[in-house]
Amino acid sequence: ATNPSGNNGGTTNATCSSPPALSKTTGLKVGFSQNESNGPWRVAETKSLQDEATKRGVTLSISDAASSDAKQIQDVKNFVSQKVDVIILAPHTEKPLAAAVQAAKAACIPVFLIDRDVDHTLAQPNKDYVTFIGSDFVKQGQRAADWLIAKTGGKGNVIELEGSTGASAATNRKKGFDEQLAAKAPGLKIIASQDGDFNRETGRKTMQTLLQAHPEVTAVYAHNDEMAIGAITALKAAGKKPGKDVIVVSIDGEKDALNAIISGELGTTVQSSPFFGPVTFDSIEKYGKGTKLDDWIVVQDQQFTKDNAQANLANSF
Amino acid sequence: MSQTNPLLSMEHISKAFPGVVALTDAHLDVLPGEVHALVGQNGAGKSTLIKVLTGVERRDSGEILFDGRPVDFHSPQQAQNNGISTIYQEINLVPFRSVSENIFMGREPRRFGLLHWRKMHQDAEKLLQRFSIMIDVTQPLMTYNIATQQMVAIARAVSFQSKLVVMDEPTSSLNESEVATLFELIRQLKADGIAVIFVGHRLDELYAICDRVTIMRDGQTVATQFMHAIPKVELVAKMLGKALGEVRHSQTSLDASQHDIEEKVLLEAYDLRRGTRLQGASLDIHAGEIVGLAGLLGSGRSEVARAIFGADALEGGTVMLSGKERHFRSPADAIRAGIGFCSEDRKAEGIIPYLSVRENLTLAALPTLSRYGIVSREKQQQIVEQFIQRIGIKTSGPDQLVRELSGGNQQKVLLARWLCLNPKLLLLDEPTRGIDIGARAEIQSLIEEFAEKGLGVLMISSELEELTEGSDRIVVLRDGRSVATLEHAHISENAIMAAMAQDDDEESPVNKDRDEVV
Amino acid sequence: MGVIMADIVTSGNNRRSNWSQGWTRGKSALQRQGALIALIVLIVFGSIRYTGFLTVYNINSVLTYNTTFALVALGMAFVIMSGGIDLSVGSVVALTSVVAAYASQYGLLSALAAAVLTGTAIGLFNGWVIAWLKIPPFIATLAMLLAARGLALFLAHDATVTVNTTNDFTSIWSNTQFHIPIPLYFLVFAYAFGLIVLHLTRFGRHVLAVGGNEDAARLMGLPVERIKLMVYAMSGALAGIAGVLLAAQTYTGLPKEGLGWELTAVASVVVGGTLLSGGMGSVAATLVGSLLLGLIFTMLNFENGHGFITLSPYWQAVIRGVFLLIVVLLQTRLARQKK
Amino acid sequence: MVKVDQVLTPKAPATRRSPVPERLRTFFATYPTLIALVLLIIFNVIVTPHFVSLQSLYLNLTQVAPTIIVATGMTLVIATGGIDLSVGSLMAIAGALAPAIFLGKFVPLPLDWYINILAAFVAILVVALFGLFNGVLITVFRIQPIIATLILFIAGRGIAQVMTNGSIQDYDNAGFNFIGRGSLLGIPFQVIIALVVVVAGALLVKATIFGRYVQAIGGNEAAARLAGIPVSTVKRMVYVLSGVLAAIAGLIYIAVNSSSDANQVGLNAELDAIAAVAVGGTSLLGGSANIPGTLIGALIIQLIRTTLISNNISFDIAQMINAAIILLAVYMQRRRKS
Ligand SMILES: Nc1ncnc2c1ncn2[C@@H]1O[C@H](COP(=O)(O)OP(=O)(O)OP(=O)(O)O)[C@@H](O)[C@H]1O
Ligand SMILES: Nc1ncnc2c1ncn2[C@@H]1O[C@H](COP(=O)(O)OP(=O)(O)OP(=O)(O)O)[C@@H](O)[C@H]1O
Ligand SMILES: [Mg+2]
Ligand SMILES: [Mg+2]
Repeated sequence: ATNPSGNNGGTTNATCSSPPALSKTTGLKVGFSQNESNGPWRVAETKSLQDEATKRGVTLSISDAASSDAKQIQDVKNFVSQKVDVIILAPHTEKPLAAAVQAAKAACIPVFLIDRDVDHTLAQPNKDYVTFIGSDFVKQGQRAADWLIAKTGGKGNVIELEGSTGASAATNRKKGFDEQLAAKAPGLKIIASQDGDFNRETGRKTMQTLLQAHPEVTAVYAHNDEMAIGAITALKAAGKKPGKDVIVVSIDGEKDALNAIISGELGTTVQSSPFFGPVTFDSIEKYGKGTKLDDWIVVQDQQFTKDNAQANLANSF
Repeated sequence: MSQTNPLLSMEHISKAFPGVVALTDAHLDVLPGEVHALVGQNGAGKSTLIKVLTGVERRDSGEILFDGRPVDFHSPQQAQNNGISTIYQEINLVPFRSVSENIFMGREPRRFGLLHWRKMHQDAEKLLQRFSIMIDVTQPLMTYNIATQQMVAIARAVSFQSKLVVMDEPTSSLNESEVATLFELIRQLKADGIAVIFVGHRLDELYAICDRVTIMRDGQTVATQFMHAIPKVELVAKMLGKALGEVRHSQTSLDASQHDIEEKVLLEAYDLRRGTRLQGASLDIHAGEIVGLAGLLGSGRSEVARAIFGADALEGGTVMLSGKERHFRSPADAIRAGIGFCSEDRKAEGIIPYLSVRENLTLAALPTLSRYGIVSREKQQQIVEQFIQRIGIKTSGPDQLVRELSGGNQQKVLLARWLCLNPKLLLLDEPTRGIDIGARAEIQSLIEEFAEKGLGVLMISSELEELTEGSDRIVVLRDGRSVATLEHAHISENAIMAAMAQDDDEESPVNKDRDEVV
Repeated sequence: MGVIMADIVTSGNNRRSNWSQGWTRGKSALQRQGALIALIVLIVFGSIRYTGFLTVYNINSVLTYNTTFALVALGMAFVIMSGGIDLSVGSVVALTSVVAAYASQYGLLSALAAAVLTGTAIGLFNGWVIAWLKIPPFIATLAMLLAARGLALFLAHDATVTVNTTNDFTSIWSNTQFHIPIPLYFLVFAYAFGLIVLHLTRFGRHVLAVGGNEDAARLMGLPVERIKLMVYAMSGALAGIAGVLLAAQTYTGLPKEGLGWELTAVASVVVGGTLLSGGMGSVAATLVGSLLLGLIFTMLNFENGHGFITLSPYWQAVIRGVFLLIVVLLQTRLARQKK
Repeated sequence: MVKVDQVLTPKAPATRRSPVPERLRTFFATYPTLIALVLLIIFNVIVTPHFVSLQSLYLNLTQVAPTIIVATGMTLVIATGGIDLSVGSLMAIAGALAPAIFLGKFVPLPLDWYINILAAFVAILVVALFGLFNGVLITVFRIQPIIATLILFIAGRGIAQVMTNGSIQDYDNAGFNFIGRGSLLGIPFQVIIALVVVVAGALLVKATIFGRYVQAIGGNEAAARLAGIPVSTVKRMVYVLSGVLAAIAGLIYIAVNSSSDANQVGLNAELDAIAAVAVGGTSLLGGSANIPGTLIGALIIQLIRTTLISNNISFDIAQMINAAIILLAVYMQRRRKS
């Protein structure tokens, strides 16, 4: 009974190649659906796409879903109404945005997913959408864990500050980190794990509170730099020395984090690059020329430590 | 009559509110088809007794027998279903809704399960015609004046075909003619064997319509008698709990409104105009003079007062205070100039229910009671206590919430709010509405007393008797215009009625009623 | 005699009622138009300025998308007319979408039933707390805003819940009947129902009475408590339907969706000219208000696509605020003028 | 049956207990909340590890200070029968403005103590104007408070984000951060500010004409106007005050983090504040203002939060418990509506 197009009686010819072909390569009209614009990471991502678009003379129209799946689907449908040539979609969550992908497909508009994938049971790459361009969140978690294990010799009490409950980045970064610890260093115990909502203030407050319940903490793992910086503020306020009494590790690689590494307060941050501009538009061009793209174009992330932080300040955000 | 069983008998009823004992061992019995008066000072417990009967308030102890069966109503609705319909003291209708909806609320006529609007409107019109009120029943109630609203409330209550109709001060906002129509109706009810409990403060009305009277004081029943068997003075004496002598004295002191009016004109208002409600009203008030303002409902009396006070903006005309022309943009201006105003609508425009008697009484005086914006508690307390005992406000203390006071006592607090400012000019819109005869005498002599000191008073009242007794001069309004001014000698109820109704017929409905009594 | 006198009073009253007929009727009518005018202006402007704006596809997508909001706003309208407010609707939509997602495996009808029942239950609880525990609606439903959200996250284990896409469940969103998307039928029927309830049933009038003067309503023998209970239940039920549509639209139960919907709904109702103080209100105008506030998002997207200027999401927020201001002002103006 | 001229033996007039005087009444209104607070503390002492420590006292007080400040303003607004949804956004505006000034975004300025004061002052002033905007919408254009303040609730944060382009303003300004991080005689400075605000607010309500007017307006606006109270002026002042206090809270907020994120500053502050006011026993119907109650209300809400986090209760359950406690607290001191 389901009409997978998820599109209400819209008059669109369902007969188009899957994934929909990209007719032209020049004078493209591209729609980019951002899911929210909170925090430096999203801002950097949007900026990167915008700059690249202007560089290549592509007209890019941006919509912001304000963290609402329903609105993001609608934003994509608005792009369909406007008959854009390509849609770049940064899904808010994995399953719901499959509907957006389907809507675009029904209108024969190729979709490029960036930074988060959609659920493959509902929409497949190289069929419903062209490809997914993004990092491997589980791997990021593992790398953070590996560094921490090496640094602490596999002993200590860890407090984990989770990203927004339900976000795939949060779930997978937790998965990667927790499993790695369990496997490689049972001596590193996670004594508390709480939602820090990916932002500095909540990170700080949560850390303060957890700190006062668990003074025995020796390490902090934050799912992003913002929360890590909040945690460092909390530690200092509690008279602890971040970097000495308590080791802090996190993910993202934003400028403040690198500065914190340089000043020795932050141990490491695994990069999760927001600079999708170049790679995305390269892929679009390739696809326009008829090249078949991989299902997942994995973004290669660096890792920043005391050794390379200074050097990389430039390509942080 | 005495062998017929009472329709209603309430025995040993007592009820206490937090901090106040409203009823202690009150009794009331009503015979089928009689009109039973319930009288008492403000705060005597009349309304409470009624609320206990109809299940609005739960009694602490006592029996209620209705139709021979002991009853204990948990809600007005239950009382209603058992044949007791009630008109409560404050008009309790829904202003936004149409007149007919208000009348049939809860039992709207339906067809195929859906409302039958046409029938509802027709029935409403028919019903109101019994009161010779012809208004557009599809209009929101709030578009009509308080009197009309009161009539609608009465119509609603009567339309229930109940065995007993309770009326708590139904006439307090009606004028003579409407009172007459109401009495006609009560007689019809009586003829149909329906009993009526009639709460009121206007003794003439009681004598005109009631068969028996129950007198209450301090939450107790002091006497139940045949209306005609008890002379006015004795009735009052029982109400107030005073010896006959005292009362006679206080009664006569009413008419002694002879005091010297100063030469200098305090207020001159020329040709006041505002929309359709005010079309050129003029009057002047000398210092120390009490000017009565008479007129039918809707004649614009309130509007005159409100306009002078700056509560409603004037569209035309001039207001001069002690010789200087003034344009009051807000009540605040007028108050600073020494004017006070008591609205006719105590509940909506007077009291601030959840503030204490103290705060309510001193509200307008606060600026004078404070330095650098800090209110002086002592001064406040001083004034409040002074006025509580001076005009006998029945309250458990300055800290009692004003909403807990009886209707009449709330009104006294509002008067005190202005008197404590000792203003030059006081505008009183129905100041004694719902105030018992004792308190009324006090208030009137109070007004007299302040007038002696040079206070000018504009007194709006629907009670001609009060106007004729109380005022030195009477201005009559019709359709927003001042149509007559009656000086001392010419002041008489008939003269006023003639002027305001533009009608030379000597006989007034009130006299008619009186004739039957005497 | 009395009659003669009364006739004079009467004539006064008639004059008065004619005189006043103007502002009471005209007022509410004009207030409705306030939103309507704005809506029409917006549509005309959009059709002229943007390509692809006035297309079947776009009209359908905008209407279906706003159906959920409109349903919630309808419930809110009744709550507000009764003199209350329901801040929990956003969370209830989220919760019911989760419930619907779980129930979707048993087919559309059972999912619909489950979600609507959940919404109704929540509404009944709100009503009970407000009517019997005498806790102000603002607080009672504020608490439910937190609780329902928590419950939604709890049931969904902090993640989204997949719906069954193999049976008829998602058809409630994606199918069409006579080329008209199913959700629009819900929209039309719900509002038709609302109109009838408000104007042709005792319940509707009693809601207005309770909102207009609760004490009076009680003394007139209306079952005030029960009326309130039903009003909040109705709001919950409608939020439940919205939840089902949401789940069908997104293939998931979304425990984090519906943030701030309560305020959008309140705004829609007020923009429609309903008094927040209760006792007066319009169902039809609520629909207009809700579409109006929904359309502004689409407009902003199209404006960005227009390529003339690119509005950052931040500017969009500012513009939405200003827009709300303009509409509300327009309305009070119109209301004032007549008065 | 009916005895004509029966005179019941008149009893002595009923003795009347005097009701609890006003002060006591407000105290009793506060009382159940006090109990709740004490219970919460006891619970924590027993259950929460390391609860009894200066550390945790400091932590709770500093975390709640901004809420207390905002809630005090909200109490007055609610007392006039209004509501202010815009406080969170106003916090964000103040938080975005101050750094922009002392970082010399508008005009290059030396980073000096008086510049900090200037920055704070200007930020507060500008936000005060936004508060006035609310007041004008409500008094001049007669827009219902929820909607009037909803406008800035939506647009206000947008304005702050536009000013900062949505990016986080990091700065290094120990002098300015003193309001958030510094302390006098061991007491955190922000806590001192909060206490000053509460005491001032309480006095305002208790002792001044303004306080009386606020409550009178909330109690019966028409009557207040006829009693010569400058209703519109008082209302505008209340919304300005609410704005000013929101601004102060916003400045503290950014000073604590030494950075300003327009997306985050004051998020949901309005809900916290309203909850604090309600839990504190001020009727949302207007007509009364119980500032001490609001203080306690804020403390309770803060304590619930810490209790739940430090006992590792997950967010979803926490929400439900939160709701339950708010309902309970309000239920314990609800006032019978007339
Ligand atoms: N809700 C209440 N709470 C506390 N006290 C009350 C309440 N209602 C009435 N009272 C008190 O009970 C007493 C009786 O009040 P009631 O209204 O019955 O007097 P009344 O005879 O109707 O006076 P009036 O003629 O002015 O209407 C008064 O002292 C009043 O203060
Ligand atoms: N058409 C109307 N629309 C709104 N209010 C009305 C209308 N007609 C009368 N009123 C209100 O009803 C009341 C009575 O009308 P008005 O004041 O003109 O007569 P009045 O002589 O003052 O009678 P009263 O002394 O009973 O007020 C007034 O307070 C007025 O505000
Ligand atoms: Mg009474
Ligand atoms: Mg009048």
